[in-house]
Amino acid sequence: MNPIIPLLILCLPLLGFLVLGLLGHKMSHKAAGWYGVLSMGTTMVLAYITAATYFFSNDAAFITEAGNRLQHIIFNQDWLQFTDSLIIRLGFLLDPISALLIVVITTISFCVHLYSLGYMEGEKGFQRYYAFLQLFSFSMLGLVVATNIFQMYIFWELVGASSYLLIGFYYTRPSAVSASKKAFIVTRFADLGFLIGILILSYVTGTFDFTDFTSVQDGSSYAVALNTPMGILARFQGATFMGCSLLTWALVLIFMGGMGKSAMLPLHIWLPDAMEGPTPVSALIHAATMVVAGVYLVARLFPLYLMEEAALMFITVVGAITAFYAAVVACTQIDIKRVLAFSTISQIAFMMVSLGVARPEFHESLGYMASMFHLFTHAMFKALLFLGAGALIHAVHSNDYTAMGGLRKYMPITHITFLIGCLAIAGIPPFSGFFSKDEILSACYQQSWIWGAWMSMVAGLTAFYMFRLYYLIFWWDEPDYGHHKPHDGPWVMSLPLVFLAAVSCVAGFIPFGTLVSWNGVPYHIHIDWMGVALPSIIIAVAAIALATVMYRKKNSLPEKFAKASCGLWTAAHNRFYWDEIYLFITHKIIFNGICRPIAWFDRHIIDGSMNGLAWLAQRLSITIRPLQSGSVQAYVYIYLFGALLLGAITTACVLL
Amino acid sequence: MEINVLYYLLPSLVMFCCGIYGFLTRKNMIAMLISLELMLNAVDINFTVINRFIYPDGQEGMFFSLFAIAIAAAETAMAIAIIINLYRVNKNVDVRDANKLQG
Amino acid sequence: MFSNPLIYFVVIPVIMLLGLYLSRSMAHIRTVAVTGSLCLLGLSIWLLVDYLGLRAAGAEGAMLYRGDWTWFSALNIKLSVGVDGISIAMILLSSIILLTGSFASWKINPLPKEFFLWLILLSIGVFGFFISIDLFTMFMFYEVALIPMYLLIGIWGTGRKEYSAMKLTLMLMGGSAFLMLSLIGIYYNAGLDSWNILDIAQADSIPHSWQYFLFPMAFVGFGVLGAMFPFHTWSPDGHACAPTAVSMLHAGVLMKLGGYGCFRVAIYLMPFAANELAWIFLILTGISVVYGAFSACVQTDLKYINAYSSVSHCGLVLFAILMLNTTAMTGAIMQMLSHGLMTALFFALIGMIYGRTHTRDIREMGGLMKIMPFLAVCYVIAGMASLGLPGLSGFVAEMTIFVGSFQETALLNRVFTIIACCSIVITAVYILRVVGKLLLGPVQNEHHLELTDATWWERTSTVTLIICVAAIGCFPNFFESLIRTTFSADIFKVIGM
Amino acid sequence: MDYSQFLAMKQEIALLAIFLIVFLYDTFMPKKVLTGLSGITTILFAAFTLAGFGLMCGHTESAFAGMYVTSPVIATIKNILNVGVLIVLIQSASWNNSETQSTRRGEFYELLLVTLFGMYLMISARHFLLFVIGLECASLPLAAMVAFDKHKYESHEAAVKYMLTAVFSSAIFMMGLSYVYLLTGSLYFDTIASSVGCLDAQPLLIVALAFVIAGVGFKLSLVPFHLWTADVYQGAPTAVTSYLSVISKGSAAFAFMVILAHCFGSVYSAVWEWMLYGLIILTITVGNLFALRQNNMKRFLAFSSISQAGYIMLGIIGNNAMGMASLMFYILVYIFSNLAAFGVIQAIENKTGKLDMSDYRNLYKSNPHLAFVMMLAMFSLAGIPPFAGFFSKFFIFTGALSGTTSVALYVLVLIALINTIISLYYYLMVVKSMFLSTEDPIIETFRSSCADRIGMWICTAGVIALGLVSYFYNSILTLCQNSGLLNAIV
Repeated sequence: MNPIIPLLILCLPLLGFLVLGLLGHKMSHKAAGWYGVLSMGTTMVLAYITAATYFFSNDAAFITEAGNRLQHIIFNQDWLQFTDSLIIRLGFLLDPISALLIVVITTISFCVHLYSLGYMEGEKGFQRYYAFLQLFSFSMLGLVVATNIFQMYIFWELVGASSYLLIGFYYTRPSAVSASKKAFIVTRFADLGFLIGILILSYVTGTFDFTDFTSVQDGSSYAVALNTPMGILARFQGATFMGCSLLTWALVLIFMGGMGKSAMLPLHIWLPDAMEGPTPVSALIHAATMVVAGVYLVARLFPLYLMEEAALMFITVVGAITAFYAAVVACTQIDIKRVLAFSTISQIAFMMVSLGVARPEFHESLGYMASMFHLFTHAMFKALLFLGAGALIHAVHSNDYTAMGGLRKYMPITHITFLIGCLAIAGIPPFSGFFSKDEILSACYQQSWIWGAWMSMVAGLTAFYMFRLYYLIFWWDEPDYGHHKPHDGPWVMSLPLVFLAAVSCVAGFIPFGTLVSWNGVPYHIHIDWMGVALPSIIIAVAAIALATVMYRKKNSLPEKFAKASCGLWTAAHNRFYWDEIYLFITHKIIFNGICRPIAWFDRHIIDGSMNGLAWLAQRLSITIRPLQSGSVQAYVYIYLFGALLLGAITTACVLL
Repeated sequence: MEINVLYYLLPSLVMFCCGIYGFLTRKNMIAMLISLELMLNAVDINFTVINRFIYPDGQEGMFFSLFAIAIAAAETAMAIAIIINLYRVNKNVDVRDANKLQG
Repeated sequence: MFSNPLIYFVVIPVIMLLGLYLSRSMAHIRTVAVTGSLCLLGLSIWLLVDYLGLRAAGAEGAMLYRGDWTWFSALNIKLSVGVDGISIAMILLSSIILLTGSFASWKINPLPKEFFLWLILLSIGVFGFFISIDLFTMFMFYEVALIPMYLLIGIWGTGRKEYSAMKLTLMLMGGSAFLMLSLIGIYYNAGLDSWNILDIAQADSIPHSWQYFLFPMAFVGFGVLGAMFPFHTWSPDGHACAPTAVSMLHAGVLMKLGGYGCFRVAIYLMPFAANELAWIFLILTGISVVYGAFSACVQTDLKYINAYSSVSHCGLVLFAILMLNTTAMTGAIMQMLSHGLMTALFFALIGMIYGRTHTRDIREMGGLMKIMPFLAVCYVIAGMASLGLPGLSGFVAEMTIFVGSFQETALLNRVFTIIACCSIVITAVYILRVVGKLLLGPVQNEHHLELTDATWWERTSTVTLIICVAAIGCFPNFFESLIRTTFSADIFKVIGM
Repeated sequence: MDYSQFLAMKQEIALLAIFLIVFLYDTFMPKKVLTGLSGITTILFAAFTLAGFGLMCGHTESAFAGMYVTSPVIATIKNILNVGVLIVLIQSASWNNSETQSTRRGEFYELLLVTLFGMYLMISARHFLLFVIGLECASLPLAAMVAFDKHKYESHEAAVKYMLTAVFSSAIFMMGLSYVYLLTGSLYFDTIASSVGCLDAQPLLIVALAFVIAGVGFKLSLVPFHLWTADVYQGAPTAVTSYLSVISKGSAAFAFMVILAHCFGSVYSAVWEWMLYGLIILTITVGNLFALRQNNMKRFLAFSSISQAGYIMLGIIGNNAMGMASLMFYILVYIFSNLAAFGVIQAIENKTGKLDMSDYRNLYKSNPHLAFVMMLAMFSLAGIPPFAGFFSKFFIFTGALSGTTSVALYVLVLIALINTIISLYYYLMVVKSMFLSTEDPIIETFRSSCADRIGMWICTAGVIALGLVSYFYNSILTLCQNSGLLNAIV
């Protein structure tokens, strides 16, 4: 494949960032905005071309005769050489998941660019906003097409930084500043794990390249690097650390990076706060693209993870707990963006669990495919929900549902599209969420009924809180909107909503299995209607019904419910006090318990000892001052004493 | 009783020590000068005796004594002059008063 | 003698000194300073290009542009010059920072002439140090670079400048006391009657028992300048009180003398002891890295924050050098470059902000992004470079160090590598803390609203540095290969690298 | 007696000739031309100094049955001293031409020349009789010079202290000599050297040596024999102080080296290496500690010179040619650096009478050139490159460690090096008060006299050039390596 198009996919957003960043203040808002939209639009088209070429061209580089998809490196440029074998390269790896992701990213990004034209209209720093969006898109694209783990890390960091910049876009608002800081530092902490994981992995294998880790060997399955899967294992054998093999450590630490970006418990705390950013940003970064980077990372290294049962187990457990936790919290939040944020956490946890339960022996790792499928559908409907929320916020100038209610009359487009989003996420057929979630659930059931039941329950909660949100916004009780009745946004805002809603309606019918599977072997999805699908539909409908009862009309049921829950509701409302715990750890323990003592130690002990030396010299100088008493006889006395002592000591030393 | 060299050297050492003692304890500078003379003379005795009793071949010790006597005289003269100078200012020759410079 | 290009790195500053002596007005002084630094920069760029050309043409030898002129024939002390990739990188760094420093002190007051005289004298020391390969001349230049600091801080500084200047000078001289003894010891115990680094390294003839004695002294001697824990306390006070250009030059270049010296003298000449005793200093430098970062977290003075961050970053340099492998050392040199540029940028910006707000206390400022967007954006970029954002220089340097360090299998190395890695998180904490308090948020002080953004000379200074930081960050392979030319030389096979 | 032996003493005789000319001029010329005395003396002495350089390429000669020796090395050290004296003469010119000095002008020069003659004898002596004569000749007139400021009480007190301690010290010294004589039967250095070798380290020898070291250490002001130094330096007229601090000390250092290395060379490692070891540490440290809190510039430099003496001793403790050369070089550099400082002090004292460090505040603003020279002097004394002091310090350390594998010596050098930090502190204090202070200067702007400026120019040139121009050290080292003295040492 001609490398120009992939290269352009990366370069256009970068160029956009540089142009808007350096020259943006000379441009008008309109020019800057449209430049950004066009740049992203072009990128999107190019990404579609690339993906289409990969999936449908039947080129031998991409697909074997037997129809197995291959990994293909389009270009790979040396960037930094560490040792002879450890080289960071910047390149473009095309395989099913990267092709999928570039489509997702460019689509959502384009929608957000377009949407922002309306949403951000007249904001100060409009050009800056677009520059950051472009930077983010560049970084995210670079991340997904990484040919080696270090390239991924590089873009991983860039993604974090651009997320920081975008969350803190309203930089005069202290809450935005602290949210952006929190997001950066929490993900940085996770990245530390990622980095150490990379160090361990690369030290043992002597390579960064994904293709070395996970290459197609015989057309039927991915094999692990360095000739045989056992080869790498052998290198890890014997080397254990604290009871776990090095491979486990490496994989768990790498997953830690994913936990940070994907907001898994306990590193999830930054995501709800990140909603301080402009809402389109939340849609782009904190719902559809960046937060799934963790899932993508695990998927990317999936063949490696397969070798370590413990690591996969860890992923599953973390994912399952997070999914439940986030769903419960989402039921109690007031801020609509926070509800969506927790819902995002929960949905990503779904993907993680799905990856965690995937095994080649169960249906050719159905979980892997399901996870990617859900990633795709979730990106679409979650972006839709966020953009819808953005339209609402744009209309009522508040984030809280208490300021909304009965909006279905005023904002019909938003209402319909939002409803579609809610149906999709709740898993009601024929919307896309149903299909992907169904695959995840069946993957869970294949592993163990415990996971299946657990995740079904979470799915039910999902349906409940989404419809709670839906009713509270669009039904419930109508507050006094004053003279300016809320209304739908301009077309640039509505168009993306409609488009994404349309996608959410039909995406479920994509034969996803033939495109994406863990080893490139195509595979046909079939829905287990009786075993999995029907029960889950029933659960979802029941949950929706419950939500309808509780929230459709203004009533006191929710309040009574909250009171009856013996504090559970308050705890959930306060997100189970995770933030307070973190605040305690960072402020009380790290800041006051480590940093301050160290600073004190430095000033008083280390520096004090240096000053002490000076003081000592001065002190000594004063102490010996009486020697110079001014009296000749004292001088001579010392002279004589000195001479005799000199003789005596030397004699003693020589003779003894 | 044979007169051993030690019979000379020990008294001269005693004399030397007396000189030192006097130098350290007298408050009058003239008295201190006298003590110094005592010390220098002890040295002279030493040289002469050593030459006479132990190394009778050469004359080095004797000559040294001669020169030392001359030097001692010069030193005394010099010292007296300076002490008189100080006396003009201080109106006494107490060494305890000569301690303005210190520290 | 004058046919050797390296000599001009000393000759040009000397001519600048003369020019300054004859200057009669501020304009003259600026002309001399800027022209001279431009000449130096041009020369170093030419040197870089020519050096790479020579290497590409297959030039052998550990050092190129060798020149030897006997000085004290009796002791065989020579004025020996020569450069390899590392020295060239350092020379380039120094000339960039000298130039930007000159711009940053455009309006220095009072006594501008004297200020530049001392600054240039300092640069003579720096350049001389980097081109020398004779222990004596190297040490001489090293000390030449130290002493102007006293006056530069003492006269043109702020705050407790007299105390800080004295502390800095005495501590650094304390280091050089150890160093001098070590150098004399090396000379005698190598038994070659030569002060030439290459000869001594090639012969590797210092008895092992002596290496145990001399290596720590040399390392501590240079380590003091490299702000190694626990000898770093001159750094916060010194930097905090120094005038802008001096902070830039000192943190940017002078502290690199420490790292460079540790590498070029301590480890290069005494590989045995380096292997045996590295663990002690690994612990100390490892502590430096984290300790400096933690300390930076609670400081409220901008310069203190940056000084502690320098302790952390320079600790990483020494840390990497002690890993004794090519990758980590390459990383160390890159980190020197990177830290030099970025910390100079930091100090330049802090100086500019301080010049406007007359405070460096972050509690008294806020929302500067709104008031002086240019400086604020530059500050954010510097911060991002410092916390290791890819695309800027900090990332490549740190990653090279971490990857290199991780290749060492000893448990201690491993543990401290991981501890050092933690610094990337702590760095993020204190950088973002400053950025958040200083630049973002609402405007704290109403009076600040009237302040102006950067002037053209300030822009020149900062933009130059940012371009350099970004250049290293985006095209690291170029610098990496430049540095690698050094390690390909025979001499390192002696060390066993 | 062969009177031609006197020809070996060319420098001494020429010096005496100058002395005679000055004396006669001073005695017989009419009053009104006496003001020219300083000029005449300086010019004569300059010519003498220049002529002295011719002797450096001569060869070893001895006279009076080996009591007196001269050689290129000895001529060199004498020339070094001559240069110092010349600078002192130039710097003291304006003081000497002042009204208060009008009646005593001649005496100053005469006494000074006589002390210099004594120092020559000390340096050239190879017999203790001649050495003692030289020693006394060098110290007695100095007492008179210290007492020169007739109207100042301090001057007299200083003279009394100097006199009494000097005589006491020479008594001790001669007592020590008498025991050396007792043990060896001779006062010739050569004979002593050969007999001491067979003596082993007897207690009596050690005590005798301790007394001898005390006696010479007094002149060098080694701790604990140094206590007179500060008081005398402070009390004496500044011209005399500068003379005392460099010339007297320089000659004593060389003589000390000859005695230790030549006479007692065979008990080097057994006895005096360790004595000196302790003395050096004490001298450097105590001198530094006292200097820390001085305010009077002369007193401050007195303590600084004490600690410098300790550094000079490092050249002896190595007991080798390089140490010897380094010692001579150190003296040379020390002369220039210290005289630069004294030149400034003297210029300021003559104009304003100010002597305190606190009076020097912001001197750079009122008298930039003086402040600059003072700063160079301080940097050089502290051993900061590229000034000469750095080189002399470096070489003295190199000399001390040359050819040794003794860790103890390394430790000694380390202690000395650490002490340089303390010394740097107080030297910088002077710089601080001159440059860093922002208050108004106390000393007003003035134009120093022509002679002062010449003196300072010479010193500045020396401070800058002596180190950077390798010729000086190289030639001294070459001379030392070829000298006969060294053969006796090694």
